[in-house]
Amino acid sequence: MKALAFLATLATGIVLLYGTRDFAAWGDAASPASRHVSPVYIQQAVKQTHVPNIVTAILGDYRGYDTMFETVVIYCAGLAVICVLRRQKT
Amino acid sequence: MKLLQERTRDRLAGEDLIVRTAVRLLVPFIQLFGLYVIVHGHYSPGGGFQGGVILGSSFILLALAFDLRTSLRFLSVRVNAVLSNVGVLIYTGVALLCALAGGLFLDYSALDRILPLGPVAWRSMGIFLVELGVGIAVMCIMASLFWDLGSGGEMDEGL
Amino acid sequence: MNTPNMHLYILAAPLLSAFAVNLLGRVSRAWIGPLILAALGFSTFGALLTLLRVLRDGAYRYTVGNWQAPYGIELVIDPLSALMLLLVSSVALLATCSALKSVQNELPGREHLFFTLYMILVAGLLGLVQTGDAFNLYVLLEITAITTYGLIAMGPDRAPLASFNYIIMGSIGACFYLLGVGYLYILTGTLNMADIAGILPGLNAPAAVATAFAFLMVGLWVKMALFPLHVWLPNAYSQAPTGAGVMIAPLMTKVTVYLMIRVMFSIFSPGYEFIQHAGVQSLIVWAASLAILCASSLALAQRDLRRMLTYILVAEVAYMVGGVWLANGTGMTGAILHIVNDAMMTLCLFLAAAAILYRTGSLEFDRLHGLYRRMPLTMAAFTVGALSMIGVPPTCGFFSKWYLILGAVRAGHWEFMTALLISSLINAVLFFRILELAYFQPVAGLQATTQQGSGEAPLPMLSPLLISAIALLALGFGCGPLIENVIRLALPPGFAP
Amino acid sequence: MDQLLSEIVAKYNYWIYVVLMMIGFYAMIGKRNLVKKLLGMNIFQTAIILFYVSIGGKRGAGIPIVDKHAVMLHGVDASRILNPLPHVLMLTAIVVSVSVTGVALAIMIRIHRKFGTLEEDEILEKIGQ
Repeated sequence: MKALAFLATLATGIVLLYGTRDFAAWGDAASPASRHVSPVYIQQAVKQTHVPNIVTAILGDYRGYDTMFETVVIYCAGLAVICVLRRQKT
Repeated sequence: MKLLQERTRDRLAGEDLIVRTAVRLLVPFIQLFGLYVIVHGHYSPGGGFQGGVILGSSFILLALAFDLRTSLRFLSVRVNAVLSNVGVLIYTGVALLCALAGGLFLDYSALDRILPLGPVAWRSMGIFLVELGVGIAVMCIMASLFWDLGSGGEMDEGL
Repeated sequence: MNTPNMHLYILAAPLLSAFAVNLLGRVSRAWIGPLILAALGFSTFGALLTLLRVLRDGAYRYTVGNWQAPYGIELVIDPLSALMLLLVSSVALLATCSALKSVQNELPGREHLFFTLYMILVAGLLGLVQTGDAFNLYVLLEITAITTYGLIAMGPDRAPLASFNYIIMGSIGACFYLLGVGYLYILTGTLNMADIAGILPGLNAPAAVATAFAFLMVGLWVKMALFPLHVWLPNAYSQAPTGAGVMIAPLMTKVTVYLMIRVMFSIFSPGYEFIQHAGVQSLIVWAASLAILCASSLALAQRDLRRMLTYILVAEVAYMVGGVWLANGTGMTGAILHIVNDAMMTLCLFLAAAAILYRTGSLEFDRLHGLYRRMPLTMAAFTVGALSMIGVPPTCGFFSKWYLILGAVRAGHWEFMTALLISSLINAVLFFRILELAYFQPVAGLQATTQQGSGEAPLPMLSPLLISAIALLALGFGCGPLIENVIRLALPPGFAP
Repeated sequence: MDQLLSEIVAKYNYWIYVVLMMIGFYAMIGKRNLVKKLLGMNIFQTAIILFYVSIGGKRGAGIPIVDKHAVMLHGVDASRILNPLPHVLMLTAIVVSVSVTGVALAIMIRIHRKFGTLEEDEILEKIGQ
């Protein structure tokens, strides 16, 4: 069983590393990730939301829908722990 | 779980005085700093999640240095449950309010129709309200997670 | 009433009712039932309105927070997602009626905790079905996952271990999906599905795109329990409290199959090399055929009704994955129709299992003797569900299997067709064995009925069961118009029926 | 061979994160002890968080907190500020990781309370009886 797990891990690792062939080098300012959407965030965030911290602007407003579900995830974690551990008092 | 609690109880005899007084002095400032992190999410690194965890950790520190009952004295289980609901309801409530005020879901500038502050100012205010809701929810849930995991659900005498 | 925000009111209703139940449920139990049924009734009605609006005005895109597409999060409401919205909310409504009763019996005193997680799961599924953003899909996958972990772990003695194994496998699936999205983000710079689909053909990065596609697919296959990766599902769904099993079994795997279709055709266009690649197609269809045969034969070996149903569930997932990968219009129609039909069939059978468990306390085969005399209506509905699972014409199961087989023939995948036919025969054996036990076996002397006394299941558990059985027949008769004006529109471009 | 070497030097961060992920992945599926599986899951999720955050890096770029008035007056040069989007996504992934770990710990306490052990094969034996 352990050999099978090791083979699966090795295969996944090789496929992952094979995939990194086409990536831009680390820290390269011309990489696609730094050219397509994020420059607009950096330039427009302060003008459109008056919030100097661009990460909070994206978190709260541009991608606020994600953060709403994020709060629901942490809420579910607290609730699931209560459901699993607490014995009913009634 | 019981064996663990006996061992922690007899260890408390000697050197807890230093720890307890230090914690008694520290906790208010930790909570003040947590509030600062939530409120200053706009201007400095931080925001709802980070500030909420700092506030939650102040209650965890109380439970560690003293005992679970002291921590519960400051934030009881019932208040904790209600506050975590209030925190999440603030977020979804603001989101729904924007939709009901005629704009799109989560569009804070739509709130301008209710209280005219200017659409861009409302976006900044909307982010602040939302961060506040997240901070409250994360504070309560972090504390309740520790209490439950620490005491195995009995909420009697944690670690 | 058709405001542009309707599809988000559908989502907000269960979410807010979850928090309300948690707040008010502490005070008095009487609040929970009506509050939840009202929220889900509103959602079902809203979903119906949205579907009619989409069929009338065509698909539309909704930007949350009024930010244009690649900068804000975008929701896509097209015939397929509107159909899924209606399916999820109606199945949730029926499952909740039964769960309200069975949870009082199994988890006394903790209904408000159970139903808060329950309604957040419904809200998560409704969000999953309409999202058009790759990372938002991951967050919603996590919401549905964590609520399901909590619900399953509330079950009796062996449920926590089953839930723990589900956590490990679910986290592997979610992490693989996240890796796939990360690879796509590095290559394209955006997270919006339509935007990625626009940029991908122009890229000359075959290795990274292929890796991203592989990881997205394997991640979703683990989450939907495709055969070799299904080890966590039978324990998790059969140990769960019946109230949770009735809701999780019909919806979780079907919505994940829908997500696979959404990833395949909204992120990678139908023309993507790996979808058109004949070798990849036949590999996956062969795997699906093998999965159908193994899962069905494993179902034969079970002695407990609910465990048998979970193995059939695993086989059904392989039906749909194989149907999608036949890569022709008929197979695709069969797969989408099978998502709808299979959700209804699984709901009907799990509701019947819940009713039987409520009355007799056990689902072991040797406890089902002469059940027909004591629970005639439940067994009648169970028979309709069984016939539909086998694929007998008047019920809807036949039509989706028919399209799948027709698609297999047209695509020349004979092994998939034979797997479907053999699996139908195995289903026949499985269900006739139970019907024979329930109808023709005399009630053994020692068959002491439990304290609830003999007789039919309580009304709140029986009515959704009968409604779902009738829905199976209605879907069977109404399958022509359903395909004609909903599924035909939902087919991706280039897949003529 | 030197082509592979130059590539490793250019993108050594991805190689490190993939190795970390595979350590976590192996622990999740290879180990029998429940605590080790959970630790493997944490390693896997943390490695993915590092992977995402390293995407946003730009050589010589500052943190994405800008002076409000300066930007309102004459804008900002995007190449001088690192990409904020991966940081937002990873805030979400960290919260998910914490939540799942919390639920898994609670379930492990309950398993330990019922079966007295956290070794998977011992638990399966106890269930077998």
